[in-house]
Amino acid sequence: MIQKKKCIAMLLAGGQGSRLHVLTKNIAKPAVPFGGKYRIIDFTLSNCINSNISVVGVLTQYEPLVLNRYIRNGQPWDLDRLYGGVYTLPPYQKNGNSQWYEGTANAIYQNISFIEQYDPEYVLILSGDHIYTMDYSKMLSFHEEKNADITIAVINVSLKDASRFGIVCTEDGEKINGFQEKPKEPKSTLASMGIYIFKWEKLRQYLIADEADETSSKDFGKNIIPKMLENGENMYAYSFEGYWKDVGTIDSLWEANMDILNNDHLKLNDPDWKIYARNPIAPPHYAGEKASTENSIVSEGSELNGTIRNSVIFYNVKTGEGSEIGNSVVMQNTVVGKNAKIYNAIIAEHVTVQDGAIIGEKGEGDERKPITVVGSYSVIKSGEKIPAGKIIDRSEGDENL
Amino acid sequence: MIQKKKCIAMLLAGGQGSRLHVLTKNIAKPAVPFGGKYRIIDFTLSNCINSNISVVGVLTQYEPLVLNRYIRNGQPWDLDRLYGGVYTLPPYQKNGNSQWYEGTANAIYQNISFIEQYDPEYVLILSGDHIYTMDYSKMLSFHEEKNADITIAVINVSLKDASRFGIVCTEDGEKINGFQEKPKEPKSTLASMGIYIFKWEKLRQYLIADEADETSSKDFGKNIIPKMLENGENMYAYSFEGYWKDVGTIDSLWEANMDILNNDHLKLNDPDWKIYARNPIAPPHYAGEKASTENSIVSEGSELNGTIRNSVIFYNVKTGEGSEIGNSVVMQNTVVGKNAKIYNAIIAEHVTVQDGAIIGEKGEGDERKPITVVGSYSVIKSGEKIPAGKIIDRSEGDENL
Amino acid sequence: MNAIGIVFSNIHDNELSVFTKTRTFGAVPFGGRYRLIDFVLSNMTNSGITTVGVVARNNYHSLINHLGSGKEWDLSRKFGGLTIYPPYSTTTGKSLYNGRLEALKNVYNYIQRAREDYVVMSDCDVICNIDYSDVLDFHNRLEADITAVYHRADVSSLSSKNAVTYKIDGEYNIKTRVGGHFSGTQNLSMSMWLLKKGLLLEIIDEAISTGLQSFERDILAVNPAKLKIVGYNFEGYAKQIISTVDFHQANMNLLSSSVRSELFKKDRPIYTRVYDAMPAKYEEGAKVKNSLVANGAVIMGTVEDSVIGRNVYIAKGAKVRKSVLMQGVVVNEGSVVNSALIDKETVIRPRQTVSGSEAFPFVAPKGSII
Amino acid sequence: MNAIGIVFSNIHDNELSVFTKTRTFGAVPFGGRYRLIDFVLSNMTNSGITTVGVVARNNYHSLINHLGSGKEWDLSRKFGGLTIYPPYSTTTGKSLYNGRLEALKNVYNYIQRAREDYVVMSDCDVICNIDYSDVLDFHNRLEADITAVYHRADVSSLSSKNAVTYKIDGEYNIKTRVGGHFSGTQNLSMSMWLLKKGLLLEIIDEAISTGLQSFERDILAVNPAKLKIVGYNFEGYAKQIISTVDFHQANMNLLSSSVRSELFKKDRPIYTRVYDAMPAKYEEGAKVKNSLVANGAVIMGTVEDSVIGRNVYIAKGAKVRKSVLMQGVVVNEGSVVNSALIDKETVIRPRQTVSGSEAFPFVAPKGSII
Repeated sequence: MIQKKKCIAMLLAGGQGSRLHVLTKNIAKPAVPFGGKYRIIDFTLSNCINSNISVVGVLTQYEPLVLNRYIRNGQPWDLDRLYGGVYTLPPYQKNGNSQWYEGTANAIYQNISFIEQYDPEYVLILSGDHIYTMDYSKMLSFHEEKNADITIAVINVSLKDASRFGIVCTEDGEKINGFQEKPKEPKSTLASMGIYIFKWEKLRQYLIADEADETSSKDFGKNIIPKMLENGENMYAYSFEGYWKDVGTIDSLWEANMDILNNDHLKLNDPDWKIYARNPIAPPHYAGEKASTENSIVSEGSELNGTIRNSVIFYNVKTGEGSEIGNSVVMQNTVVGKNAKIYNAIIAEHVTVQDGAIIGEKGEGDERKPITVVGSYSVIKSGEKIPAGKIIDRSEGDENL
Repeated sequence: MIQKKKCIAMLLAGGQGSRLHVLTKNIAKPAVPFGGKYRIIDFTLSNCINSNISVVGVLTQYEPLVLNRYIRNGQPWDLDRLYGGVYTLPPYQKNGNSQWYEGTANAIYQNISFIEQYDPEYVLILSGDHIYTMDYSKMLSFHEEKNADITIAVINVSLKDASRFGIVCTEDGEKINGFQEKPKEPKSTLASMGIYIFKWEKLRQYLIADEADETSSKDFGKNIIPKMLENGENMYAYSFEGYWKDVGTIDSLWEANMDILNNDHLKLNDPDWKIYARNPIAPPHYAGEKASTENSIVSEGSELNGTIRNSVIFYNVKTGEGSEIGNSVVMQNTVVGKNAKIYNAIIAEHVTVQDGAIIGEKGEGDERKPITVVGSYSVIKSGEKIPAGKIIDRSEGDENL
Repeated sequence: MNAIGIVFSNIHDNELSVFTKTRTFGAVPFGGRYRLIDFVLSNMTNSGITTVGVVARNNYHSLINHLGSGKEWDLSRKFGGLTIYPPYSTTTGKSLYNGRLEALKNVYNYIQRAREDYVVMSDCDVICNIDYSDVLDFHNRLEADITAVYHRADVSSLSSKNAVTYKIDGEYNIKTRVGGHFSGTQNLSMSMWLLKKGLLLEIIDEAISTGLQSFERDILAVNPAKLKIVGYNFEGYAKQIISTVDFHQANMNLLSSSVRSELFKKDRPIYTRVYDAMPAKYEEGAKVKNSLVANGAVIMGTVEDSVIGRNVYIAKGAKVRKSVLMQGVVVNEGSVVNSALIDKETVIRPRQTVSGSEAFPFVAPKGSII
Repeated sequence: MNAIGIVFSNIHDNELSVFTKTRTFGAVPFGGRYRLIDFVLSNMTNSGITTVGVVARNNYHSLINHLGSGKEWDLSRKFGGLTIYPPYSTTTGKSLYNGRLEALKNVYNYIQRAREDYVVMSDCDVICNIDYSDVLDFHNRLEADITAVYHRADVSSLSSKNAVTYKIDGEYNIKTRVGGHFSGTQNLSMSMWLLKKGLLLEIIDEAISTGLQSFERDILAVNPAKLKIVGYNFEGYAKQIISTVDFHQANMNLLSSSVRSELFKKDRPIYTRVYDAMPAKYEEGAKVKNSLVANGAVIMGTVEDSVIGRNVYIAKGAKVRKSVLMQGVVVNEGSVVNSALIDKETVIRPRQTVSGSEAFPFVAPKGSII
């Protein structure tokens, strides 16, 4: 039996995220580890449940194995429900027809029947690759109040950054009268966050029309929204203030991790807006006799014996005596040998950094060095030196997954 | 964290099942309703958990939505586990590579990394379209005892039926020395049940070799097993005695339903071998003042007001006064109007049979009439007459799913 | 819905004592596949209440077994969900009127910790399908302190010394009448109340310091704090169970299709624990009329005007009329069962007759051999 | 594994009375993020036991909260799984030796219904990581009636009047010594027993009819039925907790990496309830040496040789040494905490000093303000 839901969420998690290089070699971008114990998608899923949205369809396509296993029944997010909860939605073969998702709009189009099970009035479209905390229920109230056909969440960016985003122009800060997809000359600094609330009835019409249009690239930003503007639909911008970061690049992923260390940015310990995750099963972390840790976060199961500054240490990480980790992210199950040094780097899961190896470069003062990345299951040999900005991948492929 | 499992099951549930016609128009064959409250896959999943196999990968491809929603977290089969449990495994895009499952062997090949998570010694290959109860743990003991590379479960069939099956030839009833895929001139009457236990190491080798072979159709029966025979691997047949039925055709699906009514065939109420299902939420069924029911099974939520003989009535079925249902299967949420008659038929879910309509023909005595089938969401109009053997589909497509 | 639920599972134990010897009132089987508590839990979950505390006093093993993690009521939640509250120390009193406030003391911290602003309290003695969010709307519209739910019912047939009725003025304000001998149609309490969490905590504090025991007698009827206490008239089907006669009637009422359609709504279903029984089997020669039959039942004999529970077996030639057979009852060949309430796993031997009347139904305790 | 588990959560309440005022022994926090019962439950689940009954006597609200549906121990099962058994009627005795048989009477039906052939019984007082399937193999190899698990330990430091030791002959047969004053290395009972279900039921029957109370004193020590009772010597890390001194030691032992690797095995992890705290935060100026730190902790001061629980806050200039700080403890600026056991949510005000010794650790009850 299916029950009516006022608003359900559809989370686009299918992209390959190729700008994250080795970090997304075997996993979908939303499954990339973040913040010491989380994965990127935890933020969006936690936002959903904290905003009282209890049906979430996660559209997967690229390397969904890790993501599927991570999400599973949705229990960590309290999304294992009798009605609704979280579902992963891969593409599938229909009677005489089978196709992969072609664009964001096509992905939703292919899941119309999933959505209609819940007979929703509104559909919230989300991405799985942003780090932020946001109360979607407030945006939904705004959407209802304005009787909008679509509400786009926007955030104010600097003029120089504006050309990287979909830019929304408004009459009065609210009513949308223009939209530019990654414009060279932005007319405004209100950037679309890729978060939309649609009246479902309206979205359904546009999806069907867009699907029939052979010239369309079947994308929300490129096709659906411009078309709605053209047709004069009732479109609103909902201004979001707070921390929001697209972590689609190595640099932005590193920055977002560093932002956790600054208490003013992203709060992970707000009791009223918890970020949920599938938790590892490990004892408290151990700080040894020779350990020295400051301005860092450390997860359970780790064993620290070296020096750590301004870093994010995931669970079950081991660091040897004399090792130094600075301005870096070290993901779960990685072992850092004695006297090894890691600066300005992202070290993925299950990496072995042997004794005395050096990864990345230490900047002087506030100098920012290019981020060095080591892919999962890589081994950095004893005494080896990996220069700043290098991206290393020495995994042996699938059998290590 | 992943823990080692001795034996895991991989259940092939991807086929379209086109010989079931309208019954599989929008759902995969294993999700077809059966036996008053079950779906076909319940039997295999229940066999797994009753045999103490707690990891089951379900390979889906064709119309998996209903199946996914049905299986979900596996709770009804006690397959929601911290380690293992049941997983649906659709095809997916890998780095620079994306393909649908091409054959049974290819489907397993594409999920090697799933299997290797559990580091199993043995892999049990199952189909999702058979009705039977079987203790796989006994077959596994046999397999271990014989130190076999592959054990094929076989059942004795009549010589005339043998050409419809993969036929296994043995030296002494156990050691396999020949295999014929649907032979015109069968050399034995031991039919493969499509249930295999492999040493995982061995299967892995063959899958990789088969994948590299461009001429192969990537099928267990056509390629893997003949190849193993050719190479003189240690192959055994495990004889199964008991009820087993491939329900891949309308006739066999109807027969299997009728077999439930005969207590000697399939036991659904064995307390030591329960068949689990996702249960509907409905009150006990109601038999009205004018109801008359014999030699039939009836599920909860139904309201009976007519005559029912030798039939399987699912849940939330309503039958009007003066109606007659004989030798038929009526699936959930179907409404049978006053004085409507249904004989020798399979009526799918959510069908409306209006007052006085007549579906199929009543046979005289033991005469068997061709089975009439009405697809889900069809409406049979008042007074309409559907002749025996006809297949009706009047659903209005996806929106009714 | 911005409320938590508190369910009293024991309050009416004395009123169905044959069935509550081995279980709490809330765990008494009903309607072929339910237990009495299923109705209040389903009502809460269907109203959007996601945090429910069940207060139990004794003999609640079968209640624990039945409820499990609360999964079937969608109350197996990471936040909130179902919690069973056994007593810190056992209270000895068992009468109707000294239970609720004492029980509430037990869950004081639980109520205090809740994030929700309102509390819906309910016993398990009323069979109905009610939307508590309507009660909350009503409560807020009237700016009430406490809203008590009642329905209009002819109380003549009730053993009225246990009945609580409300006298209502034009403004919905109620005066609670506890016990007393009323007849005819009255405003019968449905033992369901809605109030603000803070007010409930105050009432419990007061009860602790002054030794008050009964929510209805000491708080609602006396109204020492001059609260605005209003009555919400529930107009759907509701049936109170305060005796075995009521219990029999409440089961028989399920044979009415209008009662079933008011109780078992598609969008507000009644949940219960799942047992994986096969569909009911009618054998050759079965004759079943005007009856409810649960899954797992096997019927070879005659059944009329009855409620047949899960896995009941009725042999050839057996006749069952106007009776309620709970799970696993076996009626052997040639036996006759008439106007009876037969508890779980009872065996009626071949060619026996058990017979009661509507006014005095025959009652067999759990596991009897007759 | 062909066995069910029975866990006694209350037996040792008296031995940690400061911590068991508001909870059962099994629910006492341990090791920064665990409760004592986590070890026995994890051992059972890792041994392949899927049906576990937890017997509780009183104050088990926090136990119920902690265990929930048993999901974290993979014991939220459709068949079997975790069940908490409160008493039918409250027993009043609280001493060590009249608990287990009485508790077992309570779960007689539960044991009888189980499909498994063996029963593993355990208290919650031993910190270890043991595989009960090894015990079962041993039991079967020796064709024993009862196998009792022990480890070799120096009992001099234990408050030995509560210790149970075994004298063992060459054939592994044991003689149980209850209480008495032993010193030096002894065969110390780990309060874990394995036996056939049928035999256990017989023993309970006997206990009911003759009024026996203590499993160790009346059954194991006396052995009236001349059973073959053997001892299984567990050679891994095991630490008994029968006093606050042991409790302090057991926590301090976790700082040894060899103890951690024997307790927290990758393939046999210790499960516990999940709280979704963020990783521990080390602020500028934090100095932490030889300590365990749980998630959610925020550290600005100095910590040495300590176990720091979830969401503990240690302010600038505060110093914590050789102490166990349970969840949510706040140590304010400039305070010093030395050889102390600080229960949950206690606040140490600024510039206070609390100091104990290893022989007499300072103990602060839950929610104190110091």
